[in-house]
Amino acid sequence: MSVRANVKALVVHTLLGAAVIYALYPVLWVVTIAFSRDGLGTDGFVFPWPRDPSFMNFAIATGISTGKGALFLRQFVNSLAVASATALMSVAVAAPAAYALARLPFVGKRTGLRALMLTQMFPTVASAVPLYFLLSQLHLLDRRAGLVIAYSASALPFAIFQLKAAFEAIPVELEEAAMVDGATRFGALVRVVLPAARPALAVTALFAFMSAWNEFVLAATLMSREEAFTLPVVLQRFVGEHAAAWGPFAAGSLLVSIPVMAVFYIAQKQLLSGLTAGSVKG
Amino acid sequence: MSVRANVKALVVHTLLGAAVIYALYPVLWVVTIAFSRDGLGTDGFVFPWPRDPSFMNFAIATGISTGKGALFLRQFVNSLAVASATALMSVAVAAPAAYALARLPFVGKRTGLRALMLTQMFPTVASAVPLYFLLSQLHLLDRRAGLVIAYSASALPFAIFQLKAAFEAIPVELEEAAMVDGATRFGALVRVVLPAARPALAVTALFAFMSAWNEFVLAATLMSREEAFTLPVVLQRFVGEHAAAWGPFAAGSLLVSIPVMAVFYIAQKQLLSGLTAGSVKG
Amino acid sequence: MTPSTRREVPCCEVRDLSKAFDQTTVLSNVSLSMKSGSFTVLVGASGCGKSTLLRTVAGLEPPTSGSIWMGGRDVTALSPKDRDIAMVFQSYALYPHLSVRENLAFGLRLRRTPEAEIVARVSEASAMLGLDALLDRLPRQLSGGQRQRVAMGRAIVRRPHMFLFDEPLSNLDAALRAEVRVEIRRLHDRMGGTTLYVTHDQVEAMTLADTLCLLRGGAVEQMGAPLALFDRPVSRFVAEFLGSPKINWLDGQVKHSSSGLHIAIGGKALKVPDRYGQLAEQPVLVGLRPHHLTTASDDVPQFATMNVTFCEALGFETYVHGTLSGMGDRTVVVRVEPSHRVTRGDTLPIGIRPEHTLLFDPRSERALDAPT
Amino acid sequence: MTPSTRREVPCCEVRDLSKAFDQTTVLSNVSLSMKSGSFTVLVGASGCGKSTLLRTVAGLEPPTSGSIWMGGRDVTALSPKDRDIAMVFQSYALYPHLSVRENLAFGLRLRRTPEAEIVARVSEASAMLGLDALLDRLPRQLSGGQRQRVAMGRAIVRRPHMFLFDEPLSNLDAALRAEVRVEIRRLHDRMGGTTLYVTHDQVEAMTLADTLCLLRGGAVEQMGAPLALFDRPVSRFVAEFLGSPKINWLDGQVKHSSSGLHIAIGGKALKVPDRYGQLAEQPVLVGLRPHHLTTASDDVPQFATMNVTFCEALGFETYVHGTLSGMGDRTVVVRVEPSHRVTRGDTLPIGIRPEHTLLFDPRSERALDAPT
Repeated sequence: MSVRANVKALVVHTLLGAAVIYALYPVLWVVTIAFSRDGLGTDGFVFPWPRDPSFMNFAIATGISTGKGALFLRQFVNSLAVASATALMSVAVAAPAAYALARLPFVGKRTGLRALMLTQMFPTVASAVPLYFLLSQLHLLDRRAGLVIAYSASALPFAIFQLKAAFEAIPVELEEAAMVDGATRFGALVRVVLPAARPALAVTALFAFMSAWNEFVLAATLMSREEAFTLPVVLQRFVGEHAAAWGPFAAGSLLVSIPVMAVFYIAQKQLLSGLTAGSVKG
Repeated sequence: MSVRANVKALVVHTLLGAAVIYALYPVLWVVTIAFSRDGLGTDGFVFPWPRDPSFMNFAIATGISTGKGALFLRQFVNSLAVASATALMSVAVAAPAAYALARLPFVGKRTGLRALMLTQMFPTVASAVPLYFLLSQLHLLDRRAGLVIAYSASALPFAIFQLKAAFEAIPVELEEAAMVDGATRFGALVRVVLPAARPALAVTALFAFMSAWNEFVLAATLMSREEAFTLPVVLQRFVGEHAAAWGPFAAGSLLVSIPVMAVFYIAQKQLLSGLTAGSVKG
Repeated sequence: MTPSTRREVPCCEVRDLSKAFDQTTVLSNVSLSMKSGSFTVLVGASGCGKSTLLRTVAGLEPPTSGSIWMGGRDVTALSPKDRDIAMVFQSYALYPHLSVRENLAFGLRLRRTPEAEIVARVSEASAMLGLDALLDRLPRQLSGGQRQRVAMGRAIVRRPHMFLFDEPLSNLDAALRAEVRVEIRRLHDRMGGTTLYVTHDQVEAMTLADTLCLLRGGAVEQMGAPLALFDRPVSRFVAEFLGSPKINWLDGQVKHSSSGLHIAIGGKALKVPDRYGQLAEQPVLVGLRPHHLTTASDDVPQFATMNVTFCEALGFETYVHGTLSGMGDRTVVVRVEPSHRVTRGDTLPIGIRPEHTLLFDPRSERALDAPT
Repeated sequence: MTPSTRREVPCCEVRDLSKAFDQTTVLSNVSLSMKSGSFTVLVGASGCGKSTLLRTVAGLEPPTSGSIWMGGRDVTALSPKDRDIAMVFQSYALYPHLSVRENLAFGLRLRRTPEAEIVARVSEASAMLGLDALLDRLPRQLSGGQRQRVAMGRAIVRRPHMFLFDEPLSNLDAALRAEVRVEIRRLHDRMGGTTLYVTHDQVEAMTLADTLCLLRGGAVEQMGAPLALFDRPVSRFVAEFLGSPKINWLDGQVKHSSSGLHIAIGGKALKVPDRYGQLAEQPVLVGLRPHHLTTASDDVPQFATMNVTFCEALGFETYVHGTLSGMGDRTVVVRVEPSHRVTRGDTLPIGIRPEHTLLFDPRSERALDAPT
């Protein structure tokens, strides 16, 4: 019995360990390169580890060593502002639409859902150009608001699907109870449905935040002034322009990841419960 | 009564219509530009419509007009092969891991889940460099297999979460019934759990396919020979190199989208039921 | 003011209510009047429309036609919040993000009740239902029975004119169900409100109701005091719905003879109960409840012989299944005292208490003594 | 070979089984022996371990200690598929992606039964359960009752030595439950297998079982024929678990007097049933079932006066709740004939059939006539 159990445990751990390593391995490399004074070595190939640990790359990446610290800060604020606004905007637009799709019967529901799915099939690269012209007409090129519009448009379909599923998991009786208790339909939505869907709202917001925070193609197309850059574009400059500066690039990547990880760490309880559906039972 | 109902219907349709247009508007622009002989006009600004409809841009995009049709076909096959292999690979690795996470109790489960979540927080741009070096060591640069490894690694965490939720929605009794009926645990997984989770498997595969099909940053970094390009990189060449060829670019974008839309159209029933969770009830 | 207009206004009245979803008719021309302080139970099989009727009274479903009146006012177009009702849902529908205390206070807060009043009413309801120790818990930390009590507390706190219950006991186990059933009736008597209660359980229906309303296919089949429905069902449907084990059926024929009216069943003559007046000579469906059949004795002479096929001994009573010799192959169930030990293959002399016999027209399935 | 070793090997035997999850003990030292062809029912409140015991017999849970034997073989380490059992789950657990036909054939296909044999057995089971019209449907297209039948069909088709049922009726409505209950017993008798059946419902337990096994806190409280448990409970727990309405309790005192042994209750003397031999003068808990109390008559002289607080009329019988004057404030329930019309505030002369009285030690709560 205990032999069988041990074998099973071994298989399970090996399997999951392999999956985690498969997904984490590139990240380990980024860490190694970021902390290596000489950028990239090859002798630690299988188990990456910095040969000559140093924080130098971080100083270069943030511009502290070149006196451009203020610019980097500004770009950091750009990223933060754009990603936060995208998260808010996506949830604010998606929540009422998802609620309508989940609860109200109406003509054109299936068609609407399909249209939303279809937009998900469209490559980001393809939408870069029309967005460029649209935003230029609206004088929103090189402005954060422009990026927010572009990002929330592309985050919307997924957000709507996500929230629709969450609202459908909330029993209708909760709303009916609130209405009998004295609430209007809108009051029931605000006081009962949204609080009950909090984990799903958090997950949706985080997804939108993350995708905006990490997005590169649109940001590179729509922003041309250095002061308007977001961090992924800044990063790409390290390897894209002349000589590839792998060390600062890797260090910058880590810095870019820190805020998202912080958000994740704070919200992890909500996230894990939000990701495991069906968690909102009376 | 009927006035109230009409007002409600109006509000709902307006709301959802706005959301759909918000998400679809850029797509309309792409269509317009693709079919316009002169690339981009400004007079149809609010309601985009081709001024001088033509298929010329499609001929340019596919290289038919320049005699490079064979190259485009090859690039198309690259995209298709990479995306299909990514979809298969992600599901094949994610399914056993997700099953273990959903069903078996073991030490380190929470930690494993968190590690997976964390990798999701990492920007693609940041992983491009380590992947470049890893694949170069493995002599997989400019090879489709290299892209498949990179893509499935980044698709894995989401796939695992998706499938874990799907497996958790399948009652354990189904497996137990199969085991009493004469199956081993593995047999029960293959004969009962996987078929019951088919919609979720389809959705997961499609997501992986789509993200691989549309991905640009890694493809541009890891592939340098024209014959190894995938379609998003080909597309980007139209606007990135010298003069921006908007028309062919837009036409190419549409061509890129067609296969995904076809897959979507074929699988839409599975997809819609897979996206609305909890659909697998005995 | 004439005396006829001064008579009491019913607390709630349903007038000629119909409801259809798409093409499916769920309720057709239901009328119902509830006196203030009364306890009305809507009962019926699943799909009979009882929950829809309740939800229409609550204002959660708009009727297709007809109207609903409360305290003399037409409330058909009012939303639930303006109807002065409270409802206990089958799933309890507790707000998952609020503590028990806030669940109880929710309706009062929405109505901007002063804080002191809220505290007082919540603690009163909490004391009444024994929720004091649970006030700071979240719904997911409660057992099924505790959730049910919180749902009742949330209704009581509001002190509405009308309480609506939608199968409130169906998620509880049998022992708890019997206990809460008694408590619901006690609370009703104490609160003095009018109660409309939906259930599919005949024990709840019989024991809770002042007025029982049995629905069938969206229409009222019979309405009245519970025992009136049990003892004088208007149709075969009502007779079968109430009573456990189910009523037994035999095929008979009304006969006139020199000694008066009787029913011929398989060559035997059964007395027609006095309350049936003139009956034509016709085939009849004879309904005999299991407790009106008995083992033959000095008091009750033998009427037939039962061939026992099956026996269910519950300890406190025993149900004997079998057929009656020469009276067709319908299975008949007799309730006997647990001291009788009967087994399969036995024959049992059976007597009938003829005064309880029910007669139905075999084609219309209506009772022969019912007003047509 | 001596006669004692030649006696029949039990179909299934549970020996000294214990099971703990983490630190929680769910089963402790349970032993159970099932004769071939017998119908054993495990009954108990939720959390008593009855389902865990069934699942351990099925091989779905490994025991912490103890062993399980089937047909003389130790199967404790075997996986479910090697135990020659079939199981009907509470949720039915039909394979959602397979038609009814394929659900029935699933186990046979896994065992590589020839196709012709599969077809024959599936159509036999399908005919037996009336599933012919449903064979091509998917589970989600079936009603609850139909799903239950398919689940039973899936078990029957396999012709195993043992059938396991895990509360198979709990998702059906009351009318269907009574019907399927009878059918399960009929199928058991016809198939000739050994059945182990888990339920929390005392009616199912009493009517289905050859042997009833009442579990309490993971241990066997009492095991035997259903009526033996009902009539001679070994403990207060057993006496309260079986019987509806619940048994009534009064506090008494055993007294010796010139006329022999009796129990003093509030100044009255109750005869001690003959089967109690010598009893010390001690306080006792007197258990009286509702159907053993009766309205006083010529046959049964008045023993006490009941102050009626509450009345539940079901039509076929009436439960009167109240207290007995001068005999403490415990609520007592009496079952009276439906022809009695009793209401709150009435007083009722109550007689007792003393031969059914049960006596328990108030501290240990064990029956005074139970072997210790």
